[in-house]
Amino acid sequence: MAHAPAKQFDELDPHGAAGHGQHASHVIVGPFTLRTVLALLLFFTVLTVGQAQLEVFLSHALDIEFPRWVNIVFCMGIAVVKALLVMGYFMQLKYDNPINSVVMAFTFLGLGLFLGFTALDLGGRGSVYEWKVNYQVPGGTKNTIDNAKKDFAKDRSIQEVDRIRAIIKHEHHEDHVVTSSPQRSRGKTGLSGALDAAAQDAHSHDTHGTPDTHDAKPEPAATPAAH
Amino acid sequence: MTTVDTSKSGGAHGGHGGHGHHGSYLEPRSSFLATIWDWATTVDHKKIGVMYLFAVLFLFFVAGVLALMVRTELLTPVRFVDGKVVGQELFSLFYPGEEATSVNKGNTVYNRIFTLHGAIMVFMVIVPSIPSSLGNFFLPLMIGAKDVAFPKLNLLSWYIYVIGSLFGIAAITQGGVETGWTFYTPYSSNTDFGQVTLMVLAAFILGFSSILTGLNFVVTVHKLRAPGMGWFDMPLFVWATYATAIIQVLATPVIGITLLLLCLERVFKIGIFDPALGGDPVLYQHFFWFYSHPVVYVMILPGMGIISDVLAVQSRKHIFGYKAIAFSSLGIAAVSFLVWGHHMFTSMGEIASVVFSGLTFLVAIPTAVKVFNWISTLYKGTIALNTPMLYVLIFLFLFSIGGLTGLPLATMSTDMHLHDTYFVVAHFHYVMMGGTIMALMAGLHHWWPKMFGRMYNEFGGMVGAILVFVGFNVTFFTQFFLGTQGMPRRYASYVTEFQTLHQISTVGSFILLLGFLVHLFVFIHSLMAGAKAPKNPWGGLTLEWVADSPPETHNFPHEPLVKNGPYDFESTVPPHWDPKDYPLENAGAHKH
Amino acid sequence: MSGSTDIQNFDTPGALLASMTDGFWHNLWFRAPAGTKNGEATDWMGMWLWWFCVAWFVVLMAIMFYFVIRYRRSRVGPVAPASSAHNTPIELAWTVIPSLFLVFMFFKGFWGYIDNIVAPAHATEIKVEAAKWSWRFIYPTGAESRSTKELGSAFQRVFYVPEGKPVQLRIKSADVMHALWIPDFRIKADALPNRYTTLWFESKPLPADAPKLNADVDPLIKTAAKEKFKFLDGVPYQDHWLFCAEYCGEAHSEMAATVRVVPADMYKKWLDAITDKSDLAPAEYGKTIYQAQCSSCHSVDEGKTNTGPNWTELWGNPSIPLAGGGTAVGDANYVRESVRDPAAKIHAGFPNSMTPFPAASLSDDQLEAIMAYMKYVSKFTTQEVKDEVMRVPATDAAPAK
Amino acid sequence: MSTVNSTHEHQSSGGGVPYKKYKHAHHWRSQSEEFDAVKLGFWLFLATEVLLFGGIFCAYAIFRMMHPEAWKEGSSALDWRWGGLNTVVLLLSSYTMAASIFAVQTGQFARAKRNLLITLFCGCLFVAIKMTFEYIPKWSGFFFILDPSLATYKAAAVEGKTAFMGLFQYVEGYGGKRPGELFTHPFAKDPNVPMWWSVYYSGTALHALHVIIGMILIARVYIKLGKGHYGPTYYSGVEIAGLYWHLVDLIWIFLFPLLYLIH
Repeated sequence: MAHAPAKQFDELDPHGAAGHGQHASHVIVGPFTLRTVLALLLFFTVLTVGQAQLEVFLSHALDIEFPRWVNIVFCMGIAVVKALLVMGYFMQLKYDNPINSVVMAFTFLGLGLFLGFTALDLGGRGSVYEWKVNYQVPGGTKNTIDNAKKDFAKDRSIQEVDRIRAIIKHEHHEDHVVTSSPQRSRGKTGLSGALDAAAQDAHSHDTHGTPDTHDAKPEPAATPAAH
Repeated sequence: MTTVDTSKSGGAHGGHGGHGHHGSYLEPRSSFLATIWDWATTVDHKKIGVMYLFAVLFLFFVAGVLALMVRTELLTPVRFVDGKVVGQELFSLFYPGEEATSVNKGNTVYNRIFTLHGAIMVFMVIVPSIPSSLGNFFLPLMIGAKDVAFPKLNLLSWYIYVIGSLFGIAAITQGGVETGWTFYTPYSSNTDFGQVTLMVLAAFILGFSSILTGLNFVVTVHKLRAPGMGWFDMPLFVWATYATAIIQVLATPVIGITLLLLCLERVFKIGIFDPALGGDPVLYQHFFWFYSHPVVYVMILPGMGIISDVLAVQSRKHIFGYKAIAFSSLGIAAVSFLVWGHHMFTSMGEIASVVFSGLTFLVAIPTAVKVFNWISTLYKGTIALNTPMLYVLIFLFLFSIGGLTGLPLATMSTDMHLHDTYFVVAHFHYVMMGGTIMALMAGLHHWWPKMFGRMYNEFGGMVGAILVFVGFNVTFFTQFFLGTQGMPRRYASYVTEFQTLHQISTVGSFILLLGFLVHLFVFIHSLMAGAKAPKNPWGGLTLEWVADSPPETHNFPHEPLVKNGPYDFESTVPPHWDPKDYPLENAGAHKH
Repeated sequence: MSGSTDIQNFDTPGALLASMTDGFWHNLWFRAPAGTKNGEATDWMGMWLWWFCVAWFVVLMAIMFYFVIRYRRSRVGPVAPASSAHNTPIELAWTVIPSLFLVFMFFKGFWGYIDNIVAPAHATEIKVEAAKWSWRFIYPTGAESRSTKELGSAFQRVFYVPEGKPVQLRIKSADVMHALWIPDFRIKADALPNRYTTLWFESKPLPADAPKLNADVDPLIKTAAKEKFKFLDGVPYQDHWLFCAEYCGEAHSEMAATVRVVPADMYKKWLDAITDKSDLAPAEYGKTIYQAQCSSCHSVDEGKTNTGPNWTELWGNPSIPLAGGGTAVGDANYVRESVRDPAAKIHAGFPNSMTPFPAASLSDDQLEAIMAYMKYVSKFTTQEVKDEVMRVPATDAAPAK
Repeated sequence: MSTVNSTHEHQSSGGGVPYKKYKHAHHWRSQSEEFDAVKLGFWLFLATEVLLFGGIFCAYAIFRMMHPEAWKEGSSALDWRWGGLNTVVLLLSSYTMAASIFAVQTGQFARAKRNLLITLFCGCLFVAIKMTFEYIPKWSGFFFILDPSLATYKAAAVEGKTAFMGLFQYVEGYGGKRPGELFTHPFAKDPNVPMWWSVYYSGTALHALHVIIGMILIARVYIKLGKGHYGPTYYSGVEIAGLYWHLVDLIWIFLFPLLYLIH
């Protein structure tokens, strides 16, 4: 450990930090830069929204399907760019003491590890609806979505239910997507709660469900008679 | 580390400090109330460190009592003898008015007790033990700073710690928790027994305290080192605390969100960890261990730092492989984020298990390097056989066992057999207690004169140390065999084949208690009637030995100027020492 | 461990270890010899690690204590003589050499783990269900054991398993997490509420001096109607503990059972005896459900393709091609998922047009029955397995002795 | 070292408005070192914030992987227009925050205050939009009467079923999109949709909480600025509040596409 600190030792700057931009935190970022950055951020926002809506439109109107990863990569890519802009200029990392950038870098590294390894495990296996068996499993809870259907259908006529469903559902553009693309499996028809059983009988215009091939198929009978 | 401050004081004796510009930090105020108020509102890192120390020691005692109850209960294998639960009398002391009329009711009491032992030990004792007490006290002293970077934040984190602990105590008294300190879902999210939510909140709050302390230390080390102290002139305790602080900052927020989600789970049944609603219970384990494995190193790294310093000072020898030790601290901190999966070999997918097993072996390397360095530091030193050194040797003995028994647990085929057994229990007690607590005892004796200005009784200390050593091994070494022979963890009763080993273990735990009582007596005696401590009783070179014993309020009269490394015993006369007591001529030149 | 001969099977460094892994040390470590071949491999690894640790520990401590005595201050004086503060070659050596050992441990442990979880194709599949706070073994014929034995502080179930035959355990939990551990077989796996985990074992031959069953060991022998279980009298057996190793609440420590190894033919007869003949065989029951609900889309005739995949190429199929790339294994987890949530994994070349069957419209028992039927029609399953699910009774009716 | 020295004595330079001198804490060598340390400390704190949200992001990713259909259905139930509007609002506020820092640095206190006020307003706007147009309708089915998307559901609106002095109109069959067991929306299809709402609510609520904390910080800065605590030579407080506010923005920059755009 023998060394001679005295030679380059400076009273006011004991760690020689001046060279490493320690005092750069006094840099003033002018309004022009800030406005440019804001403009860029808004532009990217428009861009990412546009991309998503374009996909919806194409699949909806022209039945053109992109694989799902396109959407994800695009959105996340733009998000990262925006994040870098905010951190670099608004948060002034670009002019700041590099140590702060290092801190952030390690943070995102840790986040990546966390996500990566967890996904490595949980992505590797299919989980099942074991706990949705019968109604009250010890410690378990009810199959909420089936109950929701039943409760709603309880004292309403099938036509009424059907009408409201038609109104409510119209917002969901993606639901209309009908495709055979393997990357994008179709929205499923409802589980066989009272509601859907009823809706089936009433020949509901279930436009967002699976096509007629399925409607033709008999709804699964209730549990077969115990032998 | 002789400090001749030429720049400001102009006095060659400036470094010797404490000629009464300020009194010692322990000096009472005018009235008793004023003193209390002064301590309650202090921003002095030393006072905060001392308050942490006593809080930690108190909770350590509480958790120890719980542990003894667990051991006592395990004296007998079968808990239900002719309509009466064995040991019920003992438990009624703890939860009065609760009749264990059935095996299960008896078990709940047992389950509560081991849960609280674990929760208190982990969240309230071992995690804050060294960083918040000794770290708070000595980190600024060792780098020659007047205080930590953010003194007010430091006080805040102390009060958050107090509040968190109070929540924990409340959970204990309001019916307790019986989920095990890991709060595994779906059991913890669905059990309607006890105060799980309260205990989870306690852990959540304590996490904040841990974050703030860590953040404070990182900035302190970066910005407040004394003039001339480069990164590689820092004492190794500072390095270790620095690495620890980084883990605290990066890992603790994840347990924060985990426990938050668990609370939401219990209150609103949002079901993120609940298979009934499409969640996944193993996801909770990932969340939990992403924090709780790194935190194992939060517990042990500062201990390693203490050992490095005490070892070097007590054998007056330049620590062997300074950089190796410093970097292995950072290495361990880094690897600790990659290995959490080895707590889940039996519940994870196969691929993940294999990957994690491979990564787990990595952590063995820097740990082994440290041990080798410590042992070779003894070579050609001059070893003082006093209590701190004795505890260092005990640490090396127990920690080696703890480390080596980690290997069968990282090896997947054997872990399949040993997972969740007493082997695991023994393993982590050898690391956590044989490692961290022994290091704490070493550091406590080593720095006791500096902290309180009084010497402790050397003989008493030695006796206590030996009792602790014996008791510890009798208690926990038997548990290795219990585990391999087939005894699962967290069992209130067991098949009769295991009775002998369990009884030996229980006897050991009481020897352990005896040892710690001796220490308690020694400390109290020292505070009451200990001899006045010199400024530098062991001949250490680091900056804390420059300050008074106990240090004055602002640590040093003026900012010290560092002229040489922390372990240059061969070339430096310790501060406040007469050169004739330390004849350097037979030391010769200091080689590198 | 049955003698050092077994050790020779492993590529061990030296017969010295063989002697060390036997006798006193092994008994201190593992209390009893491993009940399975894989268990022996684990034992070998365990003992290897034990001696590895002992060796390192002894060496380290010897050096440490030597230094402490040799360089004590009363002998050396106040100041230590000059010595080097680091030595790169040494430091490199003690970093690299241990790493090599670690690599060896990793691979050995890795293969041992794989051996313990990958069951041979013809293994008998026993479904294990853990619930607070007891174990259920559901045998291929749909039957359950009725025997009990006192273990710890309570009477616990006894599960019969065949000697020398591979048995696969398909484990699930009905409530919280549990873990199945059979110490003598050195295997353990968590029981999860939303996923099947599997283990397998093949017990070693019963020792010559194995105890014999009698009315005291298994009261069923005398109590059961029409002396149905008489044939068990005098049958050699070996008992192994089964513990819950994942904390699961109040009676966690009472959640135990006994695994009883008996000769394979006796096991078959016992299974026959506990099975309720008046009840449909699982595969038969499955067939009725198939005809009612599945036959419109799925065919069970070789080579015939319908709207859905053909069931003869489903169960036990190691690589089912999936739409959008990748393959799946035709196991219980896959079948369950495909029934409950068909869109999750789509068989290549088939439309995603199947209606999901929630528990409300197809209970778990019915699902199990369908799986049994899938086994029966699959071309990937052995005759033995088909017989079990169709309950072809035990061949030799001659009682033991 | 000129910078350091200049920060030692605080002249009332800049905008000509007088402001108090700042004396750095005794254990620092210079104000600039203290300032730098405070910044480092706060960045470390921001790191913990990022990792706190990391848990939510992780849950999102995992469950999207496990229940893709549920995620598709869930995200399609969100209206990107409100999300987009909120994004713009936050971006604007981030800009004004940065601008106010610039103003303080250059001693233009009036301008700084103006910008801080706009930032505060944007924060309130963000929370208001979230509550009125996202949380309340989805949770309870009550629409704000001025909500344009109400037109879509006119046919399903229940006459006379209103709340808050008729400010909110009930639409039948729309509400009940709640987390986990509270879920009561009748037209859901995938059984795991409740899980989506769990992630949505825990994520956005945690973020909204941070927005509110940020607003409190900014209000504090505004007041201290009025008392003349900050000036061209000392503005740590302003920068800290700014950093926190930008972090809030940063989180939303990721939450927005994840929740609204990815389908």
